[in-house]
Amino acid sequence: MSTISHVIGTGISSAVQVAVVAVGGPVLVGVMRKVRCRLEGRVGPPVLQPLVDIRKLFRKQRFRPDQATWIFTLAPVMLVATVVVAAAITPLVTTHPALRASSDLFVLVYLLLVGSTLLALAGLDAGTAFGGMGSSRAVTIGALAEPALLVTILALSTTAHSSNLPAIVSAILAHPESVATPQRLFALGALLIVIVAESGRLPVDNPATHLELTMVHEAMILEYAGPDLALVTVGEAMRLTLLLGIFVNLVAPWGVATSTSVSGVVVGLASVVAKVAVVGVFLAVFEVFIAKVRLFRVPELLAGAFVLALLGVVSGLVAK
Amino acid sequence: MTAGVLVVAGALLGLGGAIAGALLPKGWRVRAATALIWAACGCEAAAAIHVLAIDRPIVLRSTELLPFTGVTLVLNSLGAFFVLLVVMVAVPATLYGIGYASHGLDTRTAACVFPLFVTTLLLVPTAGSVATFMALWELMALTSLLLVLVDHSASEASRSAGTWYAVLTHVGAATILVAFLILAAHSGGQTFAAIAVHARHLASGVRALVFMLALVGFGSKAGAVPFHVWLPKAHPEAPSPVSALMSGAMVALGVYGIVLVGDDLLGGGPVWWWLVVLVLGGASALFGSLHAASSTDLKRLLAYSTTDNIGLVLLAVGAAGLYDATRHPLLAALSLVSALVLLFNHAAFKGALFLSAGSVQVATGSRDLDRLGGLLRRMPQTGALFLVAAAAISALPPLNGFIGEWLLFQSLLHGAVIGSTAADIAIPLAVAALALTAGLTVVAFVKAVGIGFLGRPRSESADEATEVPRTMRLAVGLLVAVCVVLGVAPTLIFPAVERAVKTALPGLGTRILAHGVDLQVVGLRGMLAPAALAGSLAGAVVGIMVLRRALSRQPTPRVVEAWGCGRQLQTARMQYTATSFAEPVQRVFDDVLRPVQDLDVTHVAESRYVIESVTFANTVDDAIERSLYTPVIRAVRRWGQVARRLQPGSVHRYLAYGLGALVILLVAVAVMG
Amino acid sequence: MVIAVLLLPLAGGLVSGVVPWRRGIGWLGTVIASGVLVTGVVLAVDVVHGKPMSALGGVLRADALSAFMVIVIGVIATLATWQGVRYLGAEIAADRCTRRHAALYSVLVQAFVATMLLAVLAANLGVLWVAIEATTVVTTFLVGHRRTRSSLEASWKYIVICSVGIAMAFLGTVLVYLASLHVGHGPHPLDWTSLVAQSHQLNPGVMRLAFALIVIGYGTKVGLVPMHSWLPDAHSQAPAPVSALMSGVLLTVAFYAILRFKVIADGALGPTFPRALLVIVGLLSLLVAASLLLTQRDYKRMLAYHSVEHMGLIALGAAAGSPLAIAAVLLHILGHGLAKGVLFLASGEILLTEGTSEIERVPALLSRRPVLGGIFGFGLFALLGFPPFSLFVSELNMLRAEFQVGLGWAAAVSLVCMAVIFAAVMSHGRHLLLGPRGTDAPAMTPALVAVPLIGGLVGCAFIGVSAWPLESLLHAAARIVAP
Amino acid sequence: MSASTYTNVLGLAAAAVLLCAVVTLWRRSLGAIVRTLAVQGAALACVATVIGLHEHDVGLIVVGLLVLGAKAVVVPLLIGRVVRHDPNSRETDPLVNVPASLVAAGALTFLAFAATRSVTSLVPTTAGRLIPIGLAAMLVGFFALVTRRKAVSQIVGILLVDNGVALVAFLATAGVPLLVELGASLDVLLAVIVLRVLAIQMRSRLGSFDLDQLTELHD
Amino acid sequence: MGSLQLRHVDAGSCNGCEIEIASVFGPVYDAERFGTRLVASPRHADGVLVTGPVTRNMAVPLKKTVEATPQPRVVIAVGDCAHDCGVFRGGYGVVGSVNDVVPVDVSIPGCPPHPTAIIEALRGITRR
Repeated sequence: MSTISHVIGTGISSAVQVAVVAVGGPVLVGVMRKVRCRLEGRVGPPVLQPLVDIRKLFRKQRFRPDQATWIFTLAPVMLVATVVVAAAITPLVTTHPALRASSDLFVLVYLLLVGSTLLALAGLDAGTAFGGMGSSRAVTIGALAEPALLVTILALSTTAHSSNLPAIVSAILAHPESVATPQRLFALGALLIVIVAESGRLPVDNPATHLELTMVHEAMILEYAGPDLALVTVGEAMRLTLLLGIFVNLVAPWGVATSTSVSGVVVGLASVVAKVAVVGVFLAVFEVFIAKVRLFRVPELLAGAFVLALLGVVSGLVAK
Repeated sequence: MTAGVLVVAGALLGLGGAIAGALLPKGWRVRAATALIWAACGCEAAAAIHVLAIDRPIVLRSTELLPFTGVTLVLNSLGAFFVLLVVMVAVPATLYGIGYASHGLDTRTAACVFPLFVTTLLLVPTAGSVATFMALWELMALTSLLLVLVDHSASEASRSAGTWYAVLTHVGAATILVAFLILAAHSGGQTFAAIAVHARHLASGVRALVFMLALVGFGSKAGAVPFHVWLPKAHPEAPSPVSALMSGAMVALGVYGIVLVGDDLLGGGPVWWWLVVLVLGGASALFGSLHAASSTDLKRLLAYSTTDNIGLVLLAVGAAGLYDATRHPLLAALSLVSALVLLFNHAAFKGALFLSAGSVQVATGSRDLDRLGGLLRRMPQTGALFLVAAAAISALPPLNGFIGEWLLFQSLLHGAVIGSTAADIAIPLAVAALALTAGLTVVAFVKAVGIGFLGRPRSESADEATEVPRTMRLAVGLLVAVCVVLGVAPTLIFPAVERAVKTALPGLGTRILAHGVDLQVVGLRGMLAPAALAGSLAGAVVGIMVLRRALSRQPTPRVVEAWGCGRQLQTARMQYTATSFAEPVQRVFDDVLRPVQDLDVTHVAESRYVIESVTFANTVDDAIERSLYTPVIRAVRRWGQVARRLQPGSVHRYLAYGLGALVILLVAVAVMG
Repeated sequence: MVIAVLLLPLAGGLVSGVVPWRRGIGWLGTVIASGVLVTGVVLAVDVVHGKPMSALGGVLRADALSAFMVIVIGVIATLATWQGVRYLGAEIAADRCTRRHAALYSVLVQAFVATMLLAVLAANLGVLWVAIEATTVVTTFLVGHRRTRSSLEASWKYIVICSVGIAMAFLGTVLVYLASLHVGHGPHPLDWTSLVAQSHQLNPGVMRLAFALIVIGYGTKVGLVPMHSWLPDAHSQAPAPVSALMSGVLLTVAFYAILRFKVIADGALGPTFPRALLVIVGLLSLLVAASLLLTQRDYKRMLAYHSVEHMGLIALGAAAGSPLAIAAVLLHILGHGLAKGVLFLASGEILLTEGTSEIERVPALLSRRPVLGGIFGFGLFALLGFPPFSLFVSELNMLRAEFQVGLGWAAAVSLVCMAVIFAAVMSHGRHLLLGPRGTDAPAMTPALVAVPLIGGLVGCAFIGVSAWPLESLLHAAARIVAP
Repeated sequence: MSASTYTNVLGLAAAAVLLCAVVTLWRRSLGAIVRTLAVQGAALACVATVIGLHEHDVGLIVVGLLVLGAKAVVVPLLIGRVVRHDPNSRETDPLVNVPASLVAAGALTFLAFAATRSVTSLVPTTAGRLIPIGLAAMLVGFFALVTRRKAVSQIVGILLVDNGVALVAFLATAGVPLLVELGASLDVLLAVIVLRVLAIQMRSRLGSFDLDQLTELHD
Repeated sequence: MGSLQLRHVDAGSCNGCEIEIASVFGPVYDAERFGTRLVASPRHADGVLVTGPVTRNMAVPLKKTVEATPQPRVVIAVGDCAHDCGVFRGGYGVVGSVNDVVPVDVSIPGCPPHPTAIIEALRGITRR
């Protein structure tokens, strides 16, 4: 009985997590846009504007370029699907999501990689000039972010002796004194940079650009219209939210439910939404004050993240 | 003893295949040889499975063969694993060979040598003595060399590749031979069993020398940096089934050799040996993936990616040795498991990739990515199979490549906390190498798929490409199926892997991995539920597709011209090329890759402000070849020129040599009394 | 039996000397040579487990080692005489040679074989010397058989250098004789068996000088550095069958002499001095061969230097001196004889059809003459020590023996040289064999030419896979040299 | 023959062999060189005969006579005929000039003495003490081979080497067994004949005996 | 709430209208608050914002841009020139007004139109 209720519980928690990421993602983007506009002295679009845009996009025509293949059609689905699975198995709201066994940082990284890889292929699929450019840049940045990301994971997982996310989160909850070790601070700094790079935010990429030559992510999706574009938009927003959700639960996991009880889930939900919102606002404020760096200075940024992560590992060793 | 019969029968059937290939008429020879090779594969696979099942080696001896030493075949669990690996690549590769035969594999020589090559691949892991091993090893080198040279009359590149391959593989064999002979001289016998008994008690200097020599020799076969230079030359030039076997199976045997010498014969060694292996592995992984990311020739890209994958395997082997040396048997076993799983996976997807690259070459006559494009529409099945294999090699879940890298990462992760200084330094760097390699592999294969198979065709031949014969697709399909199955249910091969690992690292009583649907590292906190992950991913994909269909007003998309910023004409030339795709990576890593760029601007005669034409060439040749091999070759050539003065043709000079020698001897004798 | 072995080529020589040359007479040489092979086998069967056979009042003596060498001579001679028919036919057809000259050639070839047989069957070291000197005289004419300026040059160098070398060997023999006189010689002075029996008593000082002279002296005929210089010239200028005989057996027959003396020297001096000497000349030979093969432009000279390399390897093997090493050396002698014989015969065919021995001017043989190119290619593989050819086995076991007796460093150096040689031969072979066919259709090689060559290679491969008929003979012969 | 006569004659004859070898280095005229060779042959024959007489070894005396016939008469005649084809031919410009050659000959003689210490100590007889002379003669002959440019000089050089070896043989062991001796002599004779044929061919083809022209075959 | 993504096409404008459009999306008028946004690709757009008379070079690109915009879509002609070629009427490089090339749904007069006029028109479309 208890196993069945546990399975149902984890299933429901996962569903809640997916839902909060799916809805919260576009909202988070709206919030960040609003914050930016306010700081720029504008009113800005409503916070829910992204949701409206998405609803509208679903009502529009679908296109497929004549040279494109099924990859073009599959990519947006895959992008969202991987984020959905990732959201389902990550301890955002509770440390007992479904498929807890696979809730591994390494798995998450590669799961998200599936979506971005397919999107990069889709960029090349239509046979246009800018799609290839975007794909090339996106995969390059992705490749350069990878060392920082994995070493960060290494640094974060040494305390828990595992890269399993629920295990890491539980370990922090069990040992609150280890929250602010230099090892974790360095690693989390690196992780934040990587998250910014991976989700195509300033200063790595400007999602609002209209100039194809400066595009990274936008250039890949120039061909998408209607529902496909909606999926891509949702996927990207979810991805950002998910990454920030993981980040906040690694920084300060308090509030996350350690069971699948209703009250725990509600508290967990509230806390994760609040924490992500805070970080989102912080990022938006930060973005107002910086400009996009040149493409070939991105490696410097990522190398910096890598060094931070490595410092994290080293300081962990020193502390031992 | 029946199992022993199977081993012998396999060898004989393989020989029969060679004879059939040599004697039968053209219409028959490839099919007959292939059938016999399958039978041979079947026998060897059965023997291997038997060995793995009973976990006791098969030992065969014959004094009639190989003068002075006789033949000793010992098939233990480690060897059996490699036999299975070879079988897994050989069956599809030979099946593919039927359709591919008209491209150089149906000549009498090739039809005879190809079965021999497969047979030696099958038998090398069963060699139980120095002489047997070297004989099979050299036969493998010879047969593969002949197969690389199949296209010699048409292609200068093939001739050059053959020379490079021959020389490097010979140097490698010579170093292996020295390593083995040192061991044999100290142990009174030349069987591996005798060597294994005595090798542990040798002086540490001798042991280190042996290991380093073996590392160089086997490393050159495995394609590890800096001995990899033959790979990007030979693999592209060989016929595709041969490339698949060379890259999938033969290269794996190089790793087999390192494990054989390092673990089986020498019984492990001090930490610094394995740090060398780790460094070699990391360098190979990074160098290989960087070059793969910047190559524009499809098969060259695959060859470099072999170096990259072998680098990862060596990382795992090195980590295993490191843990073993610091007495962490469980971690050592886990690392070695990841090494073997990585190798097995690599054999599957690299085989599939080389075979589909061959299909592309058959269909378009080119393997230059900048002349391909749009093939997924024209060769939908080949393209889809290539895509899946590329996803597998990029370690994307839920395919097998991911499982291997996850295991490697787990072993490194747990190694970071064992408290050994060497591990403390090596492990984070290894993780970084693994990560960057993984990222660059994605770049390489997004390029391979995206430029080669998607978009508009970049040449007429690519435009006119049609799907290849069914057998060829089926062969690739088999290997891709392995990739998918092992991605979803990797535990299928774990019993075999575990037996193999326990043979190499004896003394490990416990199980390494919990078997079942999920992966669980016993005693460590690492788990993975690949099947559930794959299932939920599939569910999510289907769900979202249904959702998209339900939400949108128009179920199928309208096919329109691509948005070209309003341009009137969209041509293939407007697309990104393989070179431009790789440009950012190349620019970031130009210190390592050292690309050579040639910009040639021609002005019209009337004015230097009007440009008539611009030629731009960007080539990335192998920096290691340029800075390590070219100077050596040049020095040796110069020495050869100088040495010619020894024989100037003058009889007086020649006699003077004799007189000089005589005088020296007489002086020596006079001094000795 | 022993005498029969000798009489066969003498009779053959007589017949071909009396009757003007005809194709049939040419085949007679092949029959005689195969007869030698057969008698060699019979001899081997007799002596392999039993006692050595003597003849002519103890002047001739056949033990397992001699019988083995007779077999080697018989095998290579069969191949060479077979190809000789074609050579002479072509020379006569091209009007470069009269029938009288052809007859002379046949006589000399038979005499050549006879002198080599005498050398390996001689019980007396003096007779051995006489026989080897006689090979020089006989082969000089054969080297110069083409009567061109360069063949004249080659013969001159050949005879001058070899005469001097062989004179040193004679001095060495005299000194051995001197040493034995002081122990008190038996009924047969300079008899090898009695010398071996009393070798422990021989004066070491004299023996040291003697063995040094023997190694340099016979080393000249073996083609060991520093007296190797005649070899590339003579081998490249001699008619192909003669080159095959010279490179395939003559060199090793001379080495056989060194082996015989080595037994005595080992007894008198202990293994150190002979070993050091052989290691030095062996390594020097390998080094020189490697250096000069690098920029070789003539494929016959390439093969000649390759012989220098193999003689160096054999010297190293003999230096190791264990029974295994000697057995491997002997197998190497046979394998090298077969492979080198086949290659020289094939190169003769190439020269005949292409008209030049420059590598640059004979490209892409494999495409243009598939069978001939294939034979040449596989011959090269055999010489480079690839399995299944017997040179692989013999090299492996020589090296193994070297490592066992502590000559591992020398073996390692030799492997380095072999690697350089491998690279050099590979790149020459690449120019020679590989490449586009051009416009002509591929030319066929006559079956009569191809059969013995392929046969030789198959034989070389066979004894590399399984030497069961030979193995007991090899071991018996090795026990004679390394008791 | 008394012991002192034996010693003196033997010593003189042996010294003559070495002297003749040195003289060939000295002389430039090919005719003179061949004549010196004949003298050396005679001296060698003398050595053999004297030892034969002293040892009462009939075989050795016969050998001595044979040597006289072969090396003092037949061989010089054979070579002399070649020289007569080209009487102006002279060893004008040896690779090492005459004074240096003579110095080298001296050095080689010392070397021969040093290297044969073990041999002379083994054979403490009169003849035995003279063994180094034989080796020296051989070395000087070898030196002549290395430095002399004419074909005829080289034939002579070979014979000098051969005579040196033969001298050692006579002195050390009172000659090798007869069968071997006969075979060896026959071989040498044949070799000379072959060399002569080649030399004549060379002259008819190249116009001289100059060995410097024989450098076509090289690497 | 409305949502209107626009792709701007300059079909031959004198850049007067462009300046006004720029200020429409600037901080002062801030059309974004009404759910309107300029996008980089017509595929992402709901409408095409056309300025200027349609010159010969821009006729085909304009058509292609409109075709590339998924249905339902609007074509908005901004300024007099877009409406009736304005002062450029009859020019040798002018094909005609926007309506001559693609069907126009909304026309915003003015030379150049005031930002408020543009915003008004856009709000008319989004009904906000």
